[in-house]
Amino acid sequence: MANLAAVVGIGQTKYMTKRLDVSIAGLVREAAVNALQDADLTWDDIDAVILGKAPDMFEGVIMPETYLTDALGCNGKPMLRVHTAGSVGGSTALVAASHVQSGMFKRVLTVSFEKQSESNAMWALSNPQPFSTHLNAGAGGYFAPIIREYMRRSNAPYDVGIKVAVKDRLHGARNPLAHLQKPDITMQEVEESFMLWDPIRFLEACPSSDGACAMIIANEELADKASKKPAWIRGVAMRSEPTMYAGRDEVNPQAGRDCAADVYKQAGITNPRKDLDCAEVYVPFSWYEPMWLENLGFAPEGEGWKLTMEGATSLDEGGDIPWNCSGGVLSSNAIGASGMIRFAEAARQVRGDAGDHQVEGAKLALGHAYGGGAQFYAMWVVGSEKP
Amino acid sequence: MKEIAIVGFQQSDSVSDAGAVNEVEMIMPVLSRVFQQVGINNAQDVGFVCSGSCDYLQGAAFAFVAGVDALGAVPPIKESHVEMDAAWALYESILKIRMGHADSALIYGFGKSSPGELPIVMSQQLDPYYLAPLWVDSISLAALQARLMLDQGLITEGDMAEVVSRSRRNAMNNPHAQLAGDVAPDDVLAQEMYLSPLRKADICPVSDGASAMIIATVEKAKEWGMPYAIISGIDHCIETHNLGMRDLTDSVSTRTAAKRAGMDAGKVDVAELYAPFSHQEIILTRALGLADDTLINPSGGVLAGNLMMASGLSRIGEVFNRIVSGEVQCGIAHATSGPCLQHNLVTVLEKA
Amino acid sequence: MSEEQEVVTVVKAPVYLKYNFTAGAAPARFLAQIKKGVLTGQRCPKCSAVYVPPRGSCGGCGVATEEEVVLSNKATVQSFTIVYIPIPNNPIQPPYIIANVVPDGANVSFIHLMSECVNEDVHIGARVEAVWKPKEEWAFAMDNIRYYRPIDEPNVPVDQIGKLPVTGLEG
Amino acid sequence: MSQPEVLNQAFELGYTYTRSTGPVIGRFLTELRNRNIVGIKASDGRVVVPPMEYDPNTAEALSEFVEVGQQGEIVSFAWVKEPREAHPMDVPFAWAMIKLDGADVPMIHCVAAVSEDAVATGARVQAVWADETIGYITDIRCFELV
Repeated sequence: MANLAAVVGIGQTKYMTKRLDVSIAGLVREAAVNALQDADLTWDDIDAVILGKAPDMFEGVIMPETYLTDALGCNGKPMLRVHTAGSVGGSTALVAASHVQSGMFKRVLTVSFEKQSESNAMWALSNPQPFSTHLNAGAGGYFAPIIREYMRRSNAPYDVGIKVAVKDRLHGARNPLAHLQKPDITMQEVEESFMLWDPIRFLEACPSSDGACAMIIANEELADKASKKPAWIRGVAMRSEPTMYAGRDEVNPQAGRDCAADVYKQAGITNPRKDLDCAEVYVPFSWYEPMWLENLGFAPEGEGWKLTMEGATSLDEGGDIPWNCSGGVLSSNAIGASGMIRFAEAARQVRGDAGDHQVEGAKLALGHAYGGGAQFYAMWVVGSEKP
Repeated sequence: MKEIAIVGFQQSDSVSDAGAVNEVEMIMPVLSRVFQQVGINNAQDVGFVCSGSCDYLQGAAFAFVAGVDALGAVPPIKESHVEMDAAWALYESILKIRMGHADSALIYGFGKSSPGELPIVMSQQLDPYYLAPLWVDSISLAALQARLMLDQGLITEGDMAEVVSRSRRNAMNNPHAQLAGDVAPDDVLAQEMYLSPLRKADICPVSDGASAMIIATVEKAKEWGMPYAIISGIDHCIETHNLGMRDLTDSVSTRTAAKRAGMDAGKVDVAELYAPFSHQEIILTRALGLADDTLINPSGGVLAGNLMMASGLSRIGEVFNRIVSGEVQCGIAHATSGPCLQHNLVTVLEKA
Repeated sequence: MSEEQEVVTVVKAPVYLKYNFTAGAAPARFLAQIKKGVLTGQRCPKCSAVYVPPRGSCGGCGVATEEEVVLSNKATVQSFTIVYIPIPNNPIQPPYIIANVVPDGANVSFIHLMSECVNEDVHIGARVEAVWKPKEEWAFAMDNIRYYRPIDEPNVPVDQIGKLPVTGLEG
Repeated sequence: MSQPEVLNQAFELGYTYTRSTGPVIGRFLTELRNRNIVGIKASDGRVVVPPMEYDPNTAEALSEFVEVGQQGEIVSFAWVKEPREAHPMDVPFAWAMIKLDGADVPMIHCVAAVSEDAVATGARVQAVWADETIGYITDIRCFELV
């Protein structure tokens, strides 16, 4: 049985296209210091640091944990660097939690970051290795056909993605840290935005952001004494599957379904839509909301889009299960941090500390991240009460 | 806290150029041997999988993703990845077992360093404003460290040559070694300087290969019925990145990690130290306070072959092998990452 | 303010690393065949699935694929996208279609270009065939197949995509 | 089973990164462009060159700049008789840890010298500036023996 652990501090930077005023260390540091302040702690109170980032090539710094040691007050302490795919921020939060849940640490700091402006993240990786047997058409070139297959299967109307794009930007407008601030966005504006990879329009895709996110995770004894309300970790799960295998369901990947089932079981959730108060789910392309609604069991297969269209996932429409109240990845995408932001925003909700994007009385929230070819998953459920 | 048992370890040969093999082709043979050793089918039979690798070694982003193709990860598995070295993947796996979310784990590390110019590649792990733009390679940094020790009279070139000689001779009993032979210290000293004060022999070779380990709770190890060794302690520690602010002649973080791992210097039959340069073995031996009768790097250590991202895990595996063979009762293994031993991990192993 | 007095806030850091890349055994075998104008896959000894392009293992089973299988030039569209942005370093101009195609005889799809088609007519389940570059241009490269184009054959039912034998619809 | 050929090909993985410096590194590089060298005072009073943003021992942000000399003393060195293509010099040279006058912590840079014998621990060196300084660490082209 895992030891109890809780989030006792959260720090983020403002997300924006270019943070030209800080070094890489300065960016990471800012989130970490914000988390320490939030928890009313100092560097001496931290027993270990768990850093998440992937891949190194976005900043061109190999194993950046070695250079970031001093910015993170880690000299003389354990520093563990997590390097999974797009799910890295979520994986990192889970590894950080495991430091405490294993009983081996009392209180740890976890940080993840992205300084995409140092490179051009999408194309920094586009220089193909020789003898590459795959055409490189960017992330959208990979995901758009999968979205198209979802549309075929579900018979969803063409504007579901448009609706999500608007909804998440309206959420983002409530969150001062969100990169995109579009309080006046309309369905028409999204529909008329440039088509990138049909059916993905420009405004249905996430932006490129610089930013960092940090959390402090403590054991039960310290969390009980925390200066602010802790977010208790009620379940943690991760799953991976190969990029490609015969019969793989890319639209509704088994790894996502299994991961959700695992985390729900730990948290005592039998009906996620009813039992959870909100969710922060990794949705980099708008259509992934209905797809993940089904994958995560909020709706039966083929019907996720109905929740979206009914407004069930919208804070502004008073939906019963708001998704991505922070604005989600569609409003801020600091890639290496995006997963951790989901986890942290879920924790903010159950701490009652989410400002204008707070879901009234949220007691139980899901944080979700995925990566690679939708094959790596990390999830946690956090609650306002101890399990 | 749950006791952790190592039940299996396998490594590939260290080769200077693995040639036409990609990541998955490099990993699969080692995994299939470790599965066979423990008597299981694939990664489905363990509770967690964690690996260590570095994209920049072969120059491909997310190279580790291909590694999943070697696991048999259908149905999906619990899996994670680190850089540093797979020794830290072991650490992450132990956390997972101790929190009760797995009863066993597969850990593997792999590196194909031959395609690039490794010492130059590693220069890009340095401070990106002050050092990386100068392209200070990893061998040169180690040479600065060695000179500090020589100048301060902490070591002699003869001491360094002794380390190399012992490595080459020990490696003659290591079928996976890349460099082995009956080399006397004087033979080493007769070599010309390569990057003064280092000779080529003072520097570990560039190697391709992989290694893999399976760990479990003691209950699970007993269920499998395999001989096992106990990890009685494991800890790691990092130091400042500023080389000028560290005492490079010592390894404070290694000592800290060893202390926190519960190492008792008087009770170490064997020590496998991840020392990519001969003088670093001396630094580590002293930092750990190892006694004269401790057998140091009987495998030849990484001077005999350095599988970047797997060598740290392999050190632990080498000690495991000696414990389960009955050769020794207890030992320690050390892993490192970062320039001039910045980041160090110490594992204490005991006979079950 | 003169340039001299401005504070440095941004620097350019060139990080260029050279590698001598060696293809893996499975890709090398695949590329050697495609250089001869033959599209091949590799079969999993455990589950019999045929992978193209082969990467060295069956991801599902985690075992090496050894047996080489010659695949058909004909294939089925599993899904696709119409791309409106250029691919860096690629001469092809948008809009263009990239499709996930499954060659007859294989069980997984790969992404490739489609051409000689009306973009709006492309659909899931459509039958296509490989159009090869002239023989003298063949290299160790996937793009020896210049693109896929539609052929006049009945659609493949969705539940049959990825399951056709090398003989295609007739099989 | 067809025989795999060994397919080799050279390729370059590269990108010119745009690095924002933040105020501390920016100040140092600005001074370099003006052919000055500044360090920063650590919490224990030691002067660190190049200036670190954060103190390794207390983790505090550092901000007290100190101008240091352009001459200093070699604390350690390594003789590169076969420079690599990426190295800043294409003839044999030394990497050195150099404690500049007024600094307490050595920095790493390259030292031009005719031969290894000419270099020694304790030797005095002086910064040699690039013809054009742009606000980058390579504005110090190298150090040379005094």
